[in-house]
Amino acid sequence: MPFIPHTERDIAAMLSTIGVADTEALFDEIPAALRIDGLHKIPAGMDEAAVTRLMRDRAAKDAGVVSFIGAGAYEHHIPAAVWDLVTRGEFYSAYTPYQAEASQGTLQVIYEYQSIMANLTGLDISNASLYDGATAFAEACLMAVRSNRKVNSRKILVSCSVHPVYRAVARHLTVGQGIELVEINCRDGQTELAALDGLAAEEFAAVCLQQPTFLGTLDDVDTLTDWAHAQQMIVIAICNPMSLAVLRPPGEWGAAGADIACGEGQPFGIPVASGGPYFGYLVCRQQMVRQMPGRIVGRTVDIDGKPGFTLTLQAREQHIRRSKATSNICTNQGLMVTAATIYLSLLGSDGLRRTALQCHANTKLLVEKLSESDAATVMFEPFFHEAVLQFDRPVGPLIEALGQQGILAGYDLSADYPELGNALLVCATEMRTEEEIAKYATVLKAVMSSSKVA
Amino acid sequence: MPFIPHTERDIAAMLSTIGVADTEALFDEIPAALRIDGLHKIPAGMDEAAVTRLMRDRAAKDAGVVSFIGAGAYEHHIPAAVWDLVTRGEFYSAYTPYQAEASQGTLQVIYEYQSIMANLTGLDISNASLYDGATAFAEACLMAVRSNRKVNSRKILVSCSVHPVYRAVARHLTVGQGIELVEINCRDGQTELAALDGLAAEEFAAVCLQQPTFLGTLDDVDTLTDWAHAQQMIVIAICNPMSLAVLRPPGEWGAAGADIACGEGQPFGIPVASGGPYFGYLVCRQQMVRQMPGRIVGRTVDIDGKPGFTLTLQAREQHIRRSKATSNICTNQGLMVTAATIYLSLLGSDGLRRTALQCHANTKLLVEKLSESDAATVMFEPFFHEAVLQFDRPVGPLIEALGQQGILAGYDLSADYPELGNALLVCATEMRTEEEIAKYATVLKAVMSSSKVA
Amino acid sequence: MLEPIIFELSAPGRRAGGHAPAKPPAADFPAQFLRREEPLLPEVSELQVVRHFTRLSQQNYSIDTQFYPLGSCTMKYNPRVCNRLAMLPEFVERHPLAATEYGQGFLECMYELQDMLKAVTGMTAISLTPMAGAQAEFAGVTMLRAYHDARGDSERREIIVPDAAHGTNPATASMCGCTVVEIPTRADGDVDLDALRNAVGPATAGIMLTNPSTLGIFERQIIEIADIVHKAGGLLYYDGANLNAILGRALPADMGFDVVHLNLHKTFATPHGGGGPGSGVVAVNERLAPFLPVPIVGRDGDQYVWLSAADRPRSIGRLSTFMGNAGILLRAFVYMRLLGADGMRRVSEFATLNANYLMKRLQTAGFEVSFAERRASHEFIVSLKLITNETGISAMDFAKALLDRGFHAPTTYFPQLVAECLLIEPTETEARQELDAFVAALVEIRDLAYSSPDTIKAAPITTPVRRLDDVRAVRQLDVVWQPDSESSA
Amino acid sequence: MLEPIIFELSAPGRRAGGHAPAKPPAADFPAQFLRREEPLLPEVSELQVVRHFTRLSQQNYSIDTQFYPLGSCTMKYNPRVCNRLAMLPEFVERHPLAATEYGQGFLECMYELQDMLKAVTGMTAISLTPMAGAQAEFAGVTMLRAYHDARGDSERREIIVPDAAHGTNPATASMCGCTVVEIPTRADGDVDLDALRNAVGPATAGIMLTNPSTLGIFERQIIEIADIVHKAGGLLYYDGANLNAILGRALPADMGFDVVHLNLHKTFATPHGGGGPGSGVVAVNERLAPFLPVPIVGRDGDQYVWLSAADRPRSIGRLSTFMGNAGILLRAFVYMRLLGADGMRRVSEFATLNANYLMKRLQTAGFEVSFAERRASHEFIVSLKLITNETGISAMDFAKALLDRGFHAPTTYFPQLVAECLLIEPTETEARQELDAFVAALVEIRDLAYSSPDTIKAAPITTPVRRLDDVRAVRQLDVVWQPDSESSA
Ligand SMILES: Cc1ncc(COP(=O)(O)O)c(C=O)c1O
Ligand SMILES: Cc1ncc(COP(=O)(O)O)c(C=O)c1O
Repeated sequence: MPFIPHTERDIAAMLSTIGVADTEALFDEIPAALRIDGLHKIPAGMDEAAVTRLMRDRAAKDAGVVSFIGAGAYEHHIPAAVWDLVTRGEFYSAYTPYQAEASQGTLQVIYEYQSIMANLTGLDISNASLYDGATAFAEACLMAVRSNRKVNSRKILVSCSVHPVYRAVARHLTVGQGIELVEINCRDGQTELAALDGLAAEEFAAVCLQQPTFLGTLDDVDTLTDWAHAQQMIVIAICNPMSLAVLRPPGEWGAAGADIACGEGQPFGIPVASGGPYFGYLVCRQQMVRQMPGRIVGRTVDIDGKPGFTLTLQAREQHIRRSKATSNICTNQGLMVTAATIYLSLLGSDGLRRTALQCHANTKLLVEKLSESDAATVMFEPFFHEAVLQFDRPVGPLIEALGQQGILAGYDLSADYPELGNALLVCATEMRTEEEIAKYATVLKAVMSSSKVA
Repeated sequence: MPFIPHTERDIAAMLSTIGVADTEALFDEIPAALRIDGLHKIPAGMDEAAVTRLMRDRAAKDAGVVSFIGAGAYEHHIPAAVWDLVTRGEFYSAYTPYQAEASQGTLQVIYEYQSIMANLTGLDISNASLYDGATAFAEACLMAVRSNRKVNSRKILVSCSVHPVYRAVARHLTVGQGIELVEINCRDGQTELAALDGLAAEEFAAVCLQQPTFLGTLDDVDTLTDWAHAQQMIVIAICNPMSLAVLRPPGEWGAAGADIACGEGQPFGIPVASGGPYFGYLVCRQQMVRQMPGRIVGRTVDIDGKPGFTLTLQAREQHIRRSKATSNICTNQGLMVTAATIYLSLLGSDGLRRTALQCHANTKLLVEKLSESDAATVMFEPFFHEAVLQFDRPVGPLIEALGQQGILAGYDLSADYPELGNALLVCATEMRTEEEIAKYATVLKAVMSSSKVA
Repeated sequence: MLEPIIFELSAPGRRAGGHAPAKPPAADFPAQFLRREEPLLPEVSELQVVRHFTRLSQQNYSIDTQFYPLGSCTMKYNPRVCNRLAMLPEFVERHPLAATEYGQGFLECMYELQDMLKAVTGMTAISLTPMAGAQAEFAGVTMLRAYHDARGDSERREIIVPDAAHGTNPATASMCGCTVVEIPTRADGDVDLDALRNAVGPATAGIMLTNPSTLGIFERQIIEIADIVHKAGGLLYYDGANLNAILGRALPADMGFDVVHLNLHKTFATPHGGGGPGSGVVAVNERLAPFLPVPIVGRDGDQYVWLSAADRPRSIGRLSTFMGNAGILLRAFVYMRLLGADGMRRVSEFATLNANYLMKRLQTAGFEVSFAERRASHEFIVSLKLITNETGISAMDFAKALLDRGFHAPTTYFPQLVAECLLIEPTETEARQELDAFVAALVEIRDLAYSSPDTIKAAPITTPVRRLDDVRAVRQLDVVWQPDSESSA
Repeated sequence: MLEPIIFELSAPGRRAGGHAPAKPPAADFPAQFLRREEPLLPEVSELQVVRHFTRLSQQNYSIDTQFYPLGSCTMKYNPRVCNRLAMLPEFVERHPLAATEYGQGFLECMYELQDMLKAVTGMTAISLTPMAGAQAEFAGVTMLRAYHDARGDSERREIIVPDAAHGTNPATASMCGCTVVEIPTRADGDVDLDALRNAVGPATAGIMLTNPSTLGIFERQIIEIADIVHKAGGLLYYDGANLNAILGRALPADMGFDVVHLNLHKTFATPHGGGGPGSGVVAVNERLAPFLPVPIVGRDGDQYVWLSAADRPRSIGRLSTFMGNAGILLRAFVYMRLLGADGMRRVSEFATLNANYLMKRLQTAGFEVSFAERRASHEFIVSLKLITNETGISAMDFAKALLDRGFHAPTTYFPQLVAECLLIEPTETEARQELDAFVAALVEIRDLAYSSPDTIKAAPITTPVRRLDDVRAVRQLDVVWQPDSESSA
């Protein structure tokens, strides 16, 4: 019996210890009307070889494309050591470190992760992860509303340059608590500073800025942060953490720095893998720590005075505070944080910086190559490692035609940003080779001249 | 610097401790005439991402064929757990367990392996592995000559049904010591009993029998063993260890059993992987143990009386006995033995038996399907999981034509066994599906009727 | 041996090398955007990384190294092949926004997973997107609200939970803007129906229940409960964290539940990963189907497609950036295909057998078992209150002493109803030998509690650290390494 | 905690399941061929297997967990990516007898590996087939014989080895049917040339040397040696186990060697695997080229092909069933491509820097270093003789006390020339911090040897077992588990 260790003899002995005739009897408290005799819609079990064949066949169907899509998930090189270590049984098959003495491995990894994230963002305190970038953003919004003692508002300003799905998810996750997200317009791929004046009349608990923006551009976060702080708002920064190797960290935005940083941890050693599991990171200023959702690991000493790690500030959490907890999160994305910590340890700040810069250079090259054709022009600059190209025709059919040649051309912006016209968001991380970039340009030219997409 | 942890500061401090100006100075004992300034024929280094791309491209070239070749290497299902465990750093990056107290993991695995192999073969003592099946056979021959106190001969009888490469390798590895291998003829895919009479006049130290034979058939090993023992020979058994789940173990051949068993361990959890690393197993009777080559692990107790494991009988080995050692082997195939032990633990005798029987059934099905065509007939029965098919035309072109359809048709016997005519050795392990077998038959028919191979 | 913090292994200027492009051009951004100082990241070699994290991993207890009977967490064996196959290169390299044409293999697995999960719950529609149980609870309660609101019944903002409920249940209700109404449990472990009748009313949005409950017993009056709540206009939410106990034996749909979440990281053996990731799929019956969160995998002819908000206008929307924890879903899919229908029924059969056997053995050994007259489901509670009173040795002390004996501790102090409790869940993948050894360890600890309590108070002594000062961890908050924090600890 | 032997975890009739076909037909062989009794194999669940072997692995010291300065073994970091890429499915699934058309990717790697290995040795022809150093030695010495025989010079059956040689050298000579002539080492560590001159003669087949030698120093007279041996009609065999020390600095070919073997599991970072597998490629100059063992990878137009005995009629033949340890060769190939020309020179640069630094630090700390006036190569010898005489604490005791301090011990009692020696090889992948910590540990042990020798004699105390009774292991040979051997141990 796969995974069941019981022998006939065990079963007999155990039943006799319990004092029942058979295992059926163990279910006798389930009302007879509810009992079923089997799972008839479930296929029969397979041996490991057969399942392996099945999955390899299916995986093979998804092969053979080169991706120039970013839009929140980025393909980076993941050193082989990362997942070799992450999937060691002791990390992979442990759970939340409730028994600290038997979980120092997990706890120390989280402590190291927290330290790295605080350093990267220029803020004080990181939690041990949330589900993904979008939910981390939602939690940041909730946290900001709870934390802002000066402005008693449930409204939050969000720039249109924030990832559209993040905005949607935050809306769905906060609406039950009566929180309202109000959008700030964008112009030229940036948060429109002129729009701020119209907003000063109302009170907002926080403002949310993404840097680099969803469109890959750079916002004037200094001005925005200072403006928001002047209005007593809390500033929430959403950053692709890879960019922080090069770009100014949220903790140094404007005069006082943003108050909360959050975002998607996936670029740090986690494969794009159809969208998950990734992890959301969340870092804040010291004074907000009691409003922080999620687990936090602290260093302390044991009874012999030896340093060690333990979950701390648990009084914020659902298993203690129940309906008054800072969040309902329980299971988080621990293993992903382990991957990120190992990834970051392997790269160091120099490696991270070089990776970020190579992504930037590759995207510049891509934009250059693609705009050789008159049909495409880059819309906004400077950009980090994503850029918006405007085409002289709808991008949907282009994407389809390129896909057939094995190229995933980018993310079609027409639904989220109709004002941009025929706009495509492209990305070339350090993984894209010059040949792949050249091929994209060549295939694009061919596709453009074919009648189908004209 | 990949894999080099030294910082500039480290280097400076270290050089100053040593008292030299630069690292070049550390090589000043190498005569100037010998010093070179670089490795000009070696390509520049690559980052991990680039090497990964390179290797994946190369691997992709070797994809897309289904193999019906056996001939000494067999594709079996390898549970995912096997290599996940084997490649754990603590197994993967340790070396020979010289420091027993710090190597109990490796040592206990070997002890468990030895125990399983002794049980499987029905003999007393297993070593910790040799390089592969062929070299294990060669060492068995050397050991037999050293062990046989009754017959003072350096000649060894070897059945023609022994793997031709094993015979060749054994010849190359023993000729320096003046050992001569004399072959016994085969008939009908079996060692020819009638040929024995002609051999009784001479003295031989040992006889070597393979079961199942290289041709997949079953030899009358009982009669052969008894005959050999009557002549005071040592009986060396070569067995595919997978077959021992079903077939009579060497320790029970004839009245007294074979004296030495050896062979290829690859079927136990090791991928076919272009031929290695595999491992050779070698098991013998208790009284020969001091002639055994290779490492042996024994159980003992520590100074507190706690049981533990250590390398034992090291006085046989090169690092102690030097030119008088039982063999020059030092590095063996430890990690492969680890894989085999885990594989066997996962399968158990029941799983091993079922695997062996399914291989047998699949090969029967294959033979049945292929001989539906009049052009192919099975030559010998019974067979284990390999069978010889005789064709009405040369098999070389057939193999080529089938290869082009993604089918590796089998092993062409014409070079090794010209007397068998147009003979092909085929194998279908438990990994071959009914569809694959059917496809082979269909493609074969199509190929046969095409002019190219007629 | 104390493992240094990775920063303590750093040397300024050391490069692991080989993992980043060698010579990228310099940053060409306007200065205002540029980082002024390098962030403090570890500067270590690849060997140091491998050694550090390998050694850290060895400091963990885990299913792969120890019996881990953590109640309510279903710490069963995570088959290695599930991980292997979910990590096939084509799966891990697939961009989430790749058009569905380039993901039919993946989507087919997801579609079939949806079907299988509907079959094990009896529900008619499902969304795979929630990334853990708690997020699925959020989805479920939000759907309850949406359902009532859609009927103009928008005063219904109360969520009833039994006092034994898992902390995420009340926390979720609050997150959804609902009020929590707690109802008591009867001495026999079932819900107090009178209290329930009193609790329901026009404000009732619904009730959240696990069945078997966190007390480890099957709620026998479930049909009456459904009736009471439904009659009052409320809906029933099934917290499926404990499905392992009844997999293939009973369907939440038949019990009257309107919405169900499942923790795939519990029942379906995906990794717990030191705290996650998990996956909390949410399944519903017809009346809630329109509200399911998106995306959902649909079928259009012979193509698998994503159903998004556009296709499902009444959806409560997206809860994740992409589709949730896809890789965890793949692992669960592989697991379910390995087990098949019979294998899944064996899960509940042997999880229940192990729990009842262990409960009986402990009872016979003189331990006080809560709800002893009831069948254990896949877990059960031991109360150490008497022992604590007599010896001063608490459930916490027992937990620590178990660590010294090579076992992870059961869940302690949950459910909060039972004083000095251990919630013990052996799962179906543990062998009888292991259970027997665990009984022996508990007996030994109890004997020592009486004969030599100090030795137990001193536990653990074999772990990398001994009992930690939790109070100091809060008071002298040290959650980020500082170049000088070494000395402070 | 004592880990049971896997058989002790067994329960009769238990099936891990899922790894074998469910219902194969019964055995249909004639009864005489059938096994009468089931073999005694473990009967354990998959979880038990994973747990058992995970726990066993944790009982090992390894490069991935400890500094492992085992002299002559080059225990450097094994990059994980080498393993990953060698295990790509297409590589692991390729049958060795598949026609070369279906292995061009693999063969291309092997062809380029041949070229790179020729470049690092300076030799002109190579065979990858030997499966370890010792087998390569066999190939080399056999080629020497074949060469002499081919010239009708068939009395040459003596192999000269220095007294410091590794045990495989004399053992190989014997295996090849040659006689071993040992020559002494001078006090300065170089070969005694007079003794060599006396040793060579018409029976001389050749000399086997490592350079740097097992004493950790470079043989400065290598050109004279080559001259003496060649003039006497003998050939030179280079045991390349120590190539790490001179990689990219000097070529064995230039030193006058006719045949060279390399231990890829040393210099080229393939795994040591708890004892193997390794790979011992053998490279030669023109005069020995015809004799190389087969197969060899050749090129025919744009196709890579196997060269076998038919193509190379004077070959000493095959030494393995297929082509040797292909997977290890792939790992070495990946490693070499990662490092490239510069990276390979860095190997010797930093291996040598580490060794000389460590040697100097130990010397300064008062340890007696052998050949102190010489440069260390990548390794060096510490003699503890004086300490042993004064305290009774031997090299073995130092080794065990190091284990307690989190270090694997250096090689002890080899080379046999130096009493109470430690042969210490730090390798290039260790950081200075690690070396400093190692010095501190040795100093601490030495201090205790004088102040409290019993504590050192008692070491190790932190390992899973303490010192083992090796004599008993031989006298009461227990090498196969018996159902009752439990009690006997
Ligand atoms: C009964 C119960 N409900 C809900 C949850 C929450 O699930 P998750 O941790 O996946 O958010 C858990 C598990 O922790 C649980 O045991
Ligand atoms: C100097 C020397 N020569 C030869 C060998 C033998 O190599 P192998 O163990 O690969 O057979 C070794 C290693 O053990 C060695 O150190």
